[in-house]
Amino acid sequence: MEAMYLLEMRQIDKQFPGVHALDHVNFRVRAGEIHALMGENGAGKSTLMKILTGLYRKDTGEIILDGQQVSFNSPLEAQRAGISTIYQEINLIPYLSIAENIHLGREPMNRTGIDWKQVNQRAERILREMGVEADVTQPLCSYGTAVQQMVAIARAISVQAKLIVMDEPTSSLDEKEVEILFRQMRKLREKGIAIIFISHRLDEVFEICDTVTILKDGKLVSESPAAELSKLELVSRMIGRDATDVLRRKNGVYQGTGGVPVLEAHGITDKEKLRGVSLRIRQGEIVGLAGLLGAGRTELAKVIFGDNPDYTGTLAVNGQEVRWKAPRDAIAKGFAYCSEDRKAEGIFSHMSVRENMTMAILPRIARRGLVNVGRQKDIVDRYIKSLSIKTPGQEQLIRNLSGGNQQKVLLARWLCMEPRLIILDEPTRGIDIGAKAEIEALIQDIAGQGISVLLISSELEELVRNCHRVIVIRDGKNIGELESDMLSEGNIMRTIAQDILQEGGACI
Amino acid sequence: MKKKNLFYAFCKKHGVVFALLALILAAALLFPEFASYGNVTNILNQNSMIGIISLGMTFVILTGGIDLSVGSLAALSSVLAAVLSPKGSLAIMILVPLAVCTAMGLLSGLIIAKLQIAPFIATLGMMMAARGIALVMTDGGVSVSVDTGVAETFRLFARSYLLRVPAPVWLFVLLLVTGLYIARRTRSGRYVYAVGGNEEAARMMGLQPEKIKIAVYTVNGLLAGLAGLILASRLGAGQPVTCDGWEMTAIAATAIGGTLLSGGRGGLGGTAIGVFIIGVISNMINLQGSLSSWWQSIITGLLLLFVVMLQSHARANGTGSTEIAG
Amino acid sequence: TDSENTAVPDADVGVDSGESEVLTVAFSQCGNQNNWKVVQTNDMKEKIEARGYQYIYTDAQDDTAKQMSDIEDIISQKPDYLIVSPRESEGLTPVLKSAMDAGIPVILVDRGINGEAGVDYTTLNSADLIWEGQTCAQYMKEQFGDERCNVVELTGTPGATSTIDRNKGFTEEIANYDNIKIIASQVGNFNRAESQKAMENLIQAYGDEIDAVFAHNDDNAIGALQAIKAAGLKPGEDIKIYSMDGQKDALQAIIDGDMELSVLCQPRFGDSVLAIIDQLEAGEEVPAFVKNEGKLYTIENAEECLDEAY
Amino acid sequence: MMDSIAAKNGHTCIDWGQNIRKYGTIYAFLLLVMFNILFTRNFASMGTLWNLTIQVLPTMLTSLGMVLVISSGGIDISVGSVMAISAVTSGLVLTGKTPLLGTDTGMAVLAALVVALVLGLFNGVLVACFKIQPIIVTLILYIAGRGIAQLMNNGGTIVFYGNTFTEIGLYRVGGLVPVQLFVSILFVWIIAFLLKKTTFGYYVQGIGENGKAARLSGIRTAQVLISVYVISALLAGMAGLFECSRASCADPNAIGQLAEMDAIAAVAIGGTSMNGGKARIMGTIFGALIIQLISIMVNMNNIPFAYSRIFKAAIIILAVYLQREKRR
Ligand SMILES: Nc1ncnc2c1ncn2[C@@H]1O[C@H](COP(=O)(O)OP(=O)(O)OP(=O)(O)O)[C@@H](O)[C@H]1O
Ligand SMILES: Nc1ncnc2c1ncn2[C@@H]1O[C@H](COP(=O)(O)OP(=O)(O)OP(=O)(O)O)[C@@H](O)[C@H]1O
Ligand SMILES: [Mg+2]
Ligand SMILES: [Mg+2]
Repeated sequence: MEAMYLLEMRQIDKQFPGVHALDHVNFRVRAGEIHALMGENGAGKSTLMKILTGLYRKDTGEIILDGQQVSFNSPLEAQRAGISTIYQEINLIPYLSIAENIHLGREPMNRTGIDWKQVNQRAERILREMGVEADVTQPLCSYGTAVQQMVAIARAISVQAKLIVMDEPTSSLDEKEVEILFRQMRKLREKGIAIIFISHRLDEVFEICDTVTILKDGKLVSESPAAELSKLELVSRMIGRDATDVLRRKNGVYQGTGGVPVLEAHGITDKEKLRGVSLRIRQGEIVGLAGLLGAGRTELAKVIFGDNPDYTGTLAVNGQEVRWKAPRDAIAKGFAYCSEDRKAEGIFSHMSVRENMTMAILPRIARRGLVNVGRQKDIVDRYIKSLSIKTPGQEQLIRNLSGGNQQKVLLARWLCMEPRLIILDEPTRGIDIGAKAEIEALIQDIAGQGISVLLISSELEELVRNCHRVIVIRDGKNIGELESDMLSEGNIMRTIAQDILQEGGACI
Repeated sequence: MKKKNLFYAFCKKHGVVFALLALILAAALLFPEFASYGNVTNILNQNSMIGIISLGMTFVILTGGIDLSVGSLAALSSVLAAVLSPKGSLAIMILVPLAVCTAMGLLSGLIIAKLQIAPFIATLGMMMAARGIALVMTDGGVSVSVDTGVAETFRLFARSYLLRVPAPVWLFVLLLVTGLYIARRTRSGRYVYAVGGNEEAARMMGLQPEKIKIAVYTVNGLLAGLAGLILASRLGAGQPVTCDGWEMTAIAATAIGGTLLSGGRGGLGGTAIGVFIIGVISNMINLQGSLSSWWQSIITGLLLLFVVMLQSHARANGTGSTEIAG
Repeated sequence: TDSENTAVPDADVGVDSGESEVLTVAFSQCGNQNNWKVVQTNDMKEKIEARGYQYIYTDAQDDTAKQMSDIEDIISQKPDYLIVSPRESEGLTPVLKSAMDAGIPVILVDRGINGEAGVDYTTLNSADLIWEGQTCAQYMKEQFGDERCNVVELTGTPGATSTIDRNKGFTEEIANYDNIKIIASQVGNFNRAESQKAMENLIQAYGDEIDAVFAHNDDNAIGALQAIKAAGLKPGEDIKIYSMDGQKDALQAIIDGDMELSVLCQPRFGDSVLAIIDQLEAGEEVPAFVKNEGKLYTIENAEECLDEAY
Repeated sequence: MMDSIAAKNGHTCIDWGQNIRKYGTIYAFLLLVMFNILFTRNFASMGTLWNLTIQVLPTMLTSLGMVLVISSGGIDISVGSVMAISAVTSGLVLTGKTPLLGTDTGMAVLAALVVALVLGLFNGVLVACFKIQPIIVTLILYIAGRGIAQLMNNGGTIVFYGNTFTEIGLYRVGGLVPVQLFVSILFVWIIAFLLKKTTFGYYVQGIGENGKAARLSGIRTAQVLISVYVISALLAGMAGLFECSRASCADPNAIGQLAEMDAIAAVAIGGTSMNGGKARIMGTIFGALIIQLISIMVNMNNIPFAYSRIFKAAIIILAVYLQREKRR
């Protein structure tokens, strides 16, 4: 009987000051299954996993692994017991090489010490299998989030584990990588390894998972085989009400006036990735940027936002040529940029939600450098409500919020600026389905108010659903542009594939 | 490691290497005595103590910490050696100070890792405490000479030569090579980098940052004790009030050598160069010989400024990173 | 024989000036952390350069280890004479011995080292710091007679020889007198501001019990004086101050009746050192110890001596 | 059952822990005061209070500057040298050694502060624009600055008796309350105001917390960092002025020795993270008070120097321990 479950967590309870994060939750996983853990932002998924891996101490409850009661005091102990983890926030060492990050803690040794040759070769092999092309001897921090995420995955699945915890591994991956990941996951399942999979992308869950456990507000809602659940039902259980309205899909056609484009970028070339990419956004238009991993989308966003002054090509705002020296110049012209790397480039982790949300708007709510705290609080209040950010209050430290809620605070930081153009780099990364719908609605809404949006997303579906026009880039060059009827996931994929084919042909 | 990586590492260190070469060139042109055997041996010999301390300091700083207690520990070690010398046993004179300094390093490490007190404060405390103990042992700061019974043999510790190179220099080179090996080829060495790079991540990856930090401060205590022994042997006496400010010199050497004070990046090679940059500057000032004390400080400051500017320039060109200082 | 040895390297180093007659004199100063030292350094430079000698100067920044390195660097430049103001009496003996072995006469100023004159160094030129401490005690006894005399001691930099010797001379001397005793001894660091603070706190703690201050130098004394005044006490009546150095400010305070005594400790060594060098050059024997005579500055002579103070 | 009781206890423990963490420095200070009232003779009197307020001022001022610097993610070990340079500058003016400036007290103060400002700019520009590690930049000024101070009067102490300038340092409002008290309050208020109420305060802490995110939020990081170092230097200059005004002399060798250590210790005792971020003013104030109170204790109880070091070390570590941040 007992042996049926590889892992059983019974009556797990966890309190944080002001938050009852887990309320006597039962959670169990069979060997050789892929088990989805679902729930809204702040439902307690990550907390449950952190308790499992010994990062947090539980208040009450017991954990039974392989028929034995266990209680881990550190991730090391959990690792030794065969639990391997990918945490929600990428937790790797920025200055160490990719290869080292994959092997840290279990480096192959030879007589004279660490066998670097083997470290690098193995890392290269693992990553190649996963379709990632990167120089494994380079420091991790010289790569973007997607590569980092793949490295974290590579690290987790290259150990001998019984159970692998994956807390939102796909949030910064695009379709191709997700497919690779799933292939790996299936292989692992065949070997009898259990996987706990957390994701906010429903399609993924239905594609890969066997069982689904749903949490809401720290309480267990249900556990059932994936096959017995419909999408609608799953979402309804997660949000605790009928979800028909959440699953709406719509794609508007650009209604705005033509006129001078709000932003026109021409022939942008930088020192690393960009090779003459061009782009035009009109007022109130939502333009999507699609491309494979490392296509240069983030780099382009940074040039547009003035974070990389080292480029050639021209930028024009409302027809006037500009040259930014720093992001604040772009901000002054009404630009906003919500970064894809929320930990490294977004949050001020020891500061409160209030301080985090208003960091960019301060000059506007201050007179002669004096912050008008009343107005500040009003704004924060308004956005906590309108984005339904789950926090005990404005003064909560942002690091104590769940990942998705942190993302919402960052979004609010820019939305409250009422920008002319907002660049959203993976804005729904780690955001639950309900909130995602809200954010998508919000994007439509702000576009309706005449704000232009540049949307970068790895979820093609999201682009198709929201954008008026999608620009496809590859290797820092435009390879296509899709609009209205032509705009579909299939067409985007086809554009990319064609380009790869052409190039491949040319090469041979 | 791949060739490319080594080259990359070399490029990043370029600035310091060039700065040292520039200083040496300038010194050799300005002062004919500079390149003499005697002077070169002096520089190597004099800086081997700071060098040894800086090696430990580099590991400490790589974990994102700092250790202010090294100067006091070295002084304490020299005092212990001298105070114990009447017992007539070289083994006691060497082992006890090393053991005491190691223990005090361990204590710093425990305070930092277990009580989670900022390294700056924990080691500031240790710095004051060690100095206090040295003063208490010597009746308020009276220096103690090494007992004549063992003085001659103990003197050899710092004053014997191998291939015309003094023993402390060999010791420094040996420790440097060992350190480089540990840093590059052993797990513990890599974990030091990992903890400094991102302690939280290191913990999540199953490392034990506490253990690594404790180890690093313990080793640093040991090395400070060793430097103190060399000093005692060179001076033939234990000195409770000496080595003031050595911690700053060691930190400066480490930072000049390109190790980030926030941890995670840098290495011993750069530190060794940093030590000799400071050493050559001090030697140049002595060879110049007519600068007043105040001009000595000012010129030292200006030369350091020159070195870091050169280095920061090289770094900016090397990686083009937009990271913010601090 | 010494001068023969030194003639060779001198020609060797020889800058473009053809004269190998010019002597090179090196001075290794241990630190410049207070006024007295600064005067010493300035005087040495002035007097030696006035002779037209080549002058090499190093500053050990109050660190014996650095002073040893400095001396090594000096030896490698092969000067004709080496003047050393040692940071401490222990520790420099080996390196000074090697200077002597290299044929460079070593003239110690200000403070001796643990070693033998003629072997480890040539001669020592200094004041007697123990005597200075004793003198303060004696003068105190003279003024207080058999009345109660509770002394507050403001010491110099911990570990400095001047601190240790002056304390030694004083405490040994007062052991002979029943009425004089030290009720508190705190660090003044040869620093006015620090002494001022320490004295403020001591007055707060001991109040009327304090009858006298034994300050390890004039800076300490003047710091204490300011604290006494600020506390509304009368220096000279409520609390008497005794110190050493012979600084102008101290003499002025004595004239004003704020202080009782400052024992001269001459910081200017230039002339006496040059006299020693002349003797050595002439091939004469020099005694192992050349004493700088101390002198008491009191209300009797402060006025007339004001100009000779520094 | 047992578990749930433990959980409840744990909960109250957390609250207590938080409380101590928040006010730990104050508790540590009060503990020290209590201890002294019981064991130190003549401690419980206004005289001690006035001594404390007078003597703490230089440490208070430098710590206030330091808390800004540290919360911006840097460190400033040059404060002692800056103190010395500005003290000597004022001394030179007062004694008429700078013929162009006259011997006016106001001019002396102004000149000293201008010099401090320039030194702060030096630090700030190197840190912000040349991206050199703060500890190295300020170490350079720490070394060279002491030399500059000595050079300015050829190493000698400048003495100036009986003028307005020295009277300021000794002035007692109503013949009783030292002027230092008001100066402390004024600057504490100014820095607290800057940190809590102005955009500048948000920016400083934001930069210390995450420089990259701060830049992307449109903050002029270089400008803010430069201001931080300038303010620190100005406060150090001010500290130097008060120190030398009270002692009626400017000693280039002695003024500000080890001031940087006291200031950093005060900030750390006060609970500000050495890695930058949230600045804790209240903690810093009490940190400075603790540091000075220890010196007073040592003096008043006639604790020998050697033991005083060990004693001071223990108290500092204890105070920091009381309000360290727990891991989970
Ligand atoms: N260290 C902490 N201190 C205080 N509160 C915390 C802490 N960690 C998490 N919480 C709170 O616990 C709740 C659960 O957070 P958790 O991170 O487990 O959510 P989640 O289900 O993973 O959400 P998401 O999908 O957004 O990642 C949230 O309300 C969060 O604010
Ligand atoms: N061959 C590669 N594969 C994947 N990433 C690479 C590759 N080469 C470089 N990179 C790094 O990946 C990062 C991603 O590039 P960039 O952010 O410009 O593109 P992106 O399309 O936004 O990618 P992402 O999906 O990671 O956001 C860059 O920092 C780049 O240095
Ligand atoms: Mg989560
Ligand atoms: Mg991207």
